[in-house]
Amino acid sequence: MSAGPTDAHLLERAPFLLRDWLTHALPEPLRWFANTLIAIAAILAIFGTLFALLTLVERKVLGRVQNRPGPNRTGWFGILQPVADGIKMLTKEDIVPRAADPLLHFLAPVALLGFSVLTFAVIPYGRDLVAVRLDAGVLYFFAAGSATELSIFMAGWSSNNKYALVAAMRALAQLISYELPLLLSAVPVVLAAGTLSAPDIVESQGGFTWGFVPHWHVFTPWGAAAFLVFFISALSESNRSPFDLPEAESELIAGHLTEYSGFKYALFFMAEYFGMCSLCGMAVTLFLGGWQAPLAALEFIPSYAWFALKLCALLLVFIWIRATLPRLRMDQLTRFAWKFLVPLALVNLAASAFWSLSFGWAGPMQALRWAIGIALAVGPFVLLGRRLGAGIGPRTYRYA
Amino acid sequence: MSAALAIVALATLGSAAAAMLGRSLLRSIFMLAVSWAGVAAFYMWAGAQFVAFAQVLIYLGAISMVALFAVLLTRQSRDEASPPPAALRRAILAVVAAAGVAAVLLWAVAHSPLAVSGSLAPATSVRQLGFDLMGRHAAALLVVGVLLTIALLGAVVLAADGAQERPGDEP
Amino acid sequence: MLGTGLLQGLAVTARNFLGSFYDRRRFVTTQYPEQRTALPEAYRNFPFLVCESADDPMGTLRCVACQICEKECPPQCIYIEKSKDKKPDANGKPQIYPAVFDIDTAVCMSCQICVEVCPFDAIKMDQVFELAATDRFGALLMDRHALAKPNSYFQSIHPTEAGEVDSRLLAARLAAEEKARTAAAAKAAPKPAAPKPPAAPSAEAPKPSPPLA
Amino acid sequence: METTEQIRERILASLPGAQVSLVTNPGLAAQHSLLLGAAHALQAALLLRDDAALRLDFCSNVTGVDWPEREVSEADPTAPGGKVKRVVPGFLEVVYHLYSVALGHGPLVVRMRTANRSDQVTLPSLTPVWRSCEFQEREVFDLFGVVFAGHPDLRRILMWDEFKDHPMRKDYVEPDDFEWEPTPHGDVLERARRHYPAPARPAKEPAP
Amino acid sequence: MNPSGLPPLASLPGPQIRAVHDELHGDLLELSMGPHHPSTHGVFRMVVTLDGETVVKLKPVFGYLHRNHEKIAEGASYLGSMPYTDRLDYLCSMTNNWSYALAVERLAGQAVSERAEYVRVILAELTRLLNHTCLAGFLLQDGGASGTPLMYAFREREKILDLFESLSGSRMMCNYQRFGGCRADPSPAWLDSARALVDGYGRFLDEYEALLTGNEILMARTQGIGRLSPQLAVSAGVTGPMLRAAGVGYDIRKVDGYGFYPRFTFRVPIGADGDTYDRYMVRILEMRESIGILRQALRDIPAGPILDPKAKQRGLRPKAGEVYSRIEGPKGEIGFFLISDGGPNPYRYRVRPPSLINLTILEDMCLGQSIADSVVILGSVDIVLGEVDR
Repeated sequence: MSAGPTDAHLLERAPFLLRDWLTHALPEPLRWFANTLIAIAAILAIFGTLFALLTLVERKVLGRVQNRPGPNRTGWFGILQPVADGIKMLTKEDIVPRAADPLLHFLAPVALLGFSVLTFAVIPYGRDLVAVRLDAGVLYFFAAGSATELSIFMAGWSSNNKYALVAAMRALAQLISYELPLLLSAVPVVLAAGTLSAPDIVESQGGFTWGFVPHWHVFTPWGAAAFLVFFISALSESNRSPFDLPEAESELIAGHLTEYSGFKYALFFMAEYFGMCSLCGMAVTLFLGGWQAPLAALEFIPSYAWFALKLCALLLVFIWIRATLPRLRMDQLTRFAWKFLVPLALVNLAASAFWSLSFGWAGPMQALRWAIGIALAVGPFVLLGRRLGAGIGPRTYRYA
Repeated sequence: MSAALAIVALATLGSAAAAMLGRSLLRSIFMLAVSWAGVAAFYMWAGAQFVAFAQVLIYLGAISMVALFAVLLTRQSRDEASPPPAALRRAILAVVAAAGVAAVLLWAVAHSPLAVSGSLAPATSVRQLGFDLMGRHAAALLVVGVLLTIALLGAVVLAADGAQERPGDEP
Repeated sequence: MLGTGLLQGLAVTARNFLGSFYDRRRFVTTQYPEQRTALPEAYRNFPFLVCESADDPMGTLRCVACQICEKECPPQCIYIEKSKDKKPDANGKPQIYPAVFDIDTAVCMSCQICVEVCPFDAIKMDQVFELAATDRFGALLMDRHALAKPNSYFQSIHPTEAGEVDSRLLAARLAAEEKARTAAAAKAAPKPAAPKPPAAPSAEAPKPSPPLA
Repeated sequence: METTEQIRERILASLPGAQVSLVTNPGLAAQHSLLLGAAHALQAALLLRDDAALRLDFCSNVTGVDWPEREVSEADPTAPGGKVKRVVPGFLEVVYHLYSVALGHGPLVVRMRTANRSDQVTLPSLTPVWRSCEFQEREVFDLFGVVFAGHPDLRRILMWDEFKDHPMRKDYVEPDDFEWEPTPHGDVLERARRHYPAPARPAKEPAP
Repeated sequence: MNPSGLPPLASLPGPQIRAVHDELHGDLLELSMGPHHPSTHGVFRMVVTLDGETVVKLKPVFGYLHRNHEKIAEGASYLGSMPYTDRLDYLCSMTNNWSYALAVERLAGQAVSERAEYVRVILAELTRLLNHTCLAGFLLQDGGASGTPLMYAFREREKILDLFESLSGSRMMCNYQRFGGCRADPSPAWLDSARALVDGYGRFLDEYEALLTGNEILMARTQGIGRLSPQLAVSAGVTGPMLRAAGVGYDIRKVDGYGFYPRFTFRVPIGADGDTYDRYMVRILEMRESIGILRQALRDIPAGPILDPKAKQRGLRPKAGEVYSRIEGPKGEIGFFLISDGGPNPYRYRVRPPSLINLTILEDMCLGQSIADSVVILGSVDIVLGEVDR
């Protein structure tokens, strides 16, 4: 745990001052231990409340989109709704089907939540504000993320229910086929930043050109394409709207969650929201410049506030997409991944390599560089899109 | 031998044993996954973070999935294949085979020149790892790449045969 | 290009989201217990028996227990027992009245057939829909005491329909009195010398509708 | 579309052996119908569908009707009272309403009658001719008991498979599975009194 | 053993996952979707045999909402059955009433006043708008959109139901048509609010289509799914938008020309492929035609009596005889076959249920598709269980 920026103004150093004030009385070895405990407690507290608020915000935004107010009976503007849901989940009887496999049935939510919480360790929330400064942070993030698939299958298989089984098979196929574009879209960022450590990636996105355009990766042609692929894959990894096939209500009732009730059901939802938050956090870190301020003049606002703002913006886009789009079918979903996202990510890798190699070009060559960059990013998108959408299209109708 | 290492070792060996002795095939796969996680913990303890994360990503993320698919699609999971009665002759043969394998392994470990130094392995940074891979071991990396591509193509061809058998999958 | 349709859809939902904060058309929820939507005048729920005056409902029931509504009611939820004796109705003519008049609101589907077929305008549709009852057995069977409501209440919930009914009843009563007077005059006419019967006090001024109950 | 008589001639012309008789409809709608004998019904139906002038390719409605035995008194001068009681045997009837989507005309009403209401209740199924009869004939079988020979999947469609009787028949007696009803009234009151001799409803009426 | 050779579902052992061995593809999974299933539009059950995700066999099971509506009608008087027709297709009570009133009028030879015919056309077209808007909402709900299109559809439906409530007294159980006309005369204020609604509906449809019609995911989920050939559609007695989506331009409003429809100019949209997307689009285009009809009808509705007072409602005893009359309901041809023996209640009362007959070819459309598609196909057939089970 770093000592924190010494030169920045008070707000920036606030978290570190708070931590030091708490642990200054402890002897040396215990202090390190206390610091990590505080970091863990802080992350769990913040993201726990964010989860609670997110369930409420999601239902309020969905409501507003559908011309209705959303929950507003509990507390002022429905603010106590998460508390009500929590109590309901706690008091509900936890039914385990007789023919279920009790050990796996119990372990599934625990493993899912465990691995999805692990991913919070490497995300840089602010300047020097990262729980564990790992050299291979991004790889650690994806490793922890990929272990959650096992637990979803555990849940589906152990409930011994037809719907759960079909959903578990779907979940496996979906998560594997979208993990590849997720990683492939992160590789260009590592190539551009030259490091796998998340804080260094964010630092490499500092600085501005012409005073107001920040050096975020999303403002480069390959960055925009990679961000799009990463965002779509993140939607699918966290089982969110167009890709929420495992718990497709219309076909499989609640998919692999069918046989869960009570607090285990709540744990699954907490794991899903944690997964969503961590993927959005990594998207912000890789592409939207982590805790970097968008304008030089706005640097007085503390860095962790910028990270929180961007995270909430991405989460709102997640909810916005859930409010609008219908669900893809299983084979369309996997074909979309293998025939659209993976080729796009691979070509984008080449585009990013070209962008890094052509760093030295100046003057008119700069315009050529941008032209080639954009062509390499948009070209495959249009071509693959046309091939993917070959069979479908608007139709004209005649009248009898 | 720190306490943490002992616990990790015990967990790895225990889950590996449970995997082998387990009655339900699927539960043994989950036990196998736990033992792979134990191996990853070893790498972490040894300081090789990159390899540990790669181990988790590849083994826990992908190989266990392949094993699950394999078991489910070949219907072994359905009828619990009850093991044949443990005849004495079969037990002796098993012990002999196990002893032989153990002996060979122990010999190899004993004779390999391990510079067992007190300190941890030098913490190689990922950047250093990248230079080595692309520099000295570039050839090995290319060979492994080609090998994997061929394996992937083989898998696609095998899967493609399957598609013909059930036409009409393409909408 | 792939994705333009999705963006169009997202634009529509965004417009609805923002619209819901200022545009009345895009925020249509009325918070039921606190705010209530105005019920249209033609709204109908369970029937009720019309009685002339509020202070003596059982005495001034319009219903004459002709049991037409009991026969015509599709789910057969009305149960009438005629009274043995008679009592004078609004026009003074002695009429039978219903000793027992039960409507089982658990069975009634408020289809308003009974109102249509009633020749005496004795049963009309109410507008009360908050009828939840704790007692599952007796509370849903409404007897005539629970059903009887004054004509003024009928005018308050169905003004136009009540207006037509009252004018029709008034015309009928005037015609009846006219006929009664001519019959009385005819009976009196053969005795020319009989003193002209005191001018019928103009049919004791059409029954003033009782003050609003 | 030609009148029903012309269609009858057309059927008899190409199917000499078929019994096709005209059933007049006394109602104002004057939709007269053809009564087909069970023997040649299938061929007649195929003819109606494939004939160039008719092309009745759309069987809109299949209805079952139950005609139980009834006494008809007819004027019979020879009998003493001038009236004689004659018992008309009961039968089950299936009515098909046929339309033509190709030529846009219809309806032609076709009827088939079973021999009696007890054992000979078999009629040829017209599902091979018009696919729309599949579910409707299953419903007639379920509610009336007409067995359709040649139907691909003749099972009960609305009632559960173990149900024995046919509810739409005129002589169907409802099972007396009387459940306690909180507020019995009318004929339900009588059934309530049969099951619960005590007064079904607490006397709520105050003495008038 | 049911005819398909597989052991009947009930006899299979215990609640374990029943992998029914079949020589064709190895493990088949027999799944019972319904009667309590979120996307079967009511108590409708499909016994689906799955090979992985694709449907191998699909047997619909009905009867969960069967209350023998026709036996009740034989016991009740002609007027007494009118409120029960609301409960047939409880989304479109006005068209059910009209079809029944038309049948009894033809049976009893009862003339209908001109103003009543216009009001009936207006109410029928409003019901068509309401039903097709809800259909698009339910179809997207089955396709996975989390309720947004359905809520927009219900927002518009509420406006139409308010019109019905201020006219007939009840939103869904209108019981409004009588033999020879309608029960209550629409006031000028009511007609003005109807005109306002019809004018606003075009804008709502544009916004609704912007959200749905161009949506690539919806197109991918519905184009080429559940294809229905014109010959099979006609032979299976499919009627309504499903038949027109299959490419057969058969609309009873044009063919029979009942109820002053010949006076209005409107077109009948036809689909080309007969798949789920065509069924969705034909209904959207039909709504636009209905708006045209409504504008013409509301513009030149004549004054005059809504119901001639001499028409007998209560003690109606039509002469002995039978009649089959039909109208173009939103779900298809809804017809009534009445046999009268001169008595106060009908001797035989038969409803032609378009939902049940449109389900005849559900299995043909779903074979070979995935289970997610069979849900979307069922949604596009547009069934209401009150009418299917009667």
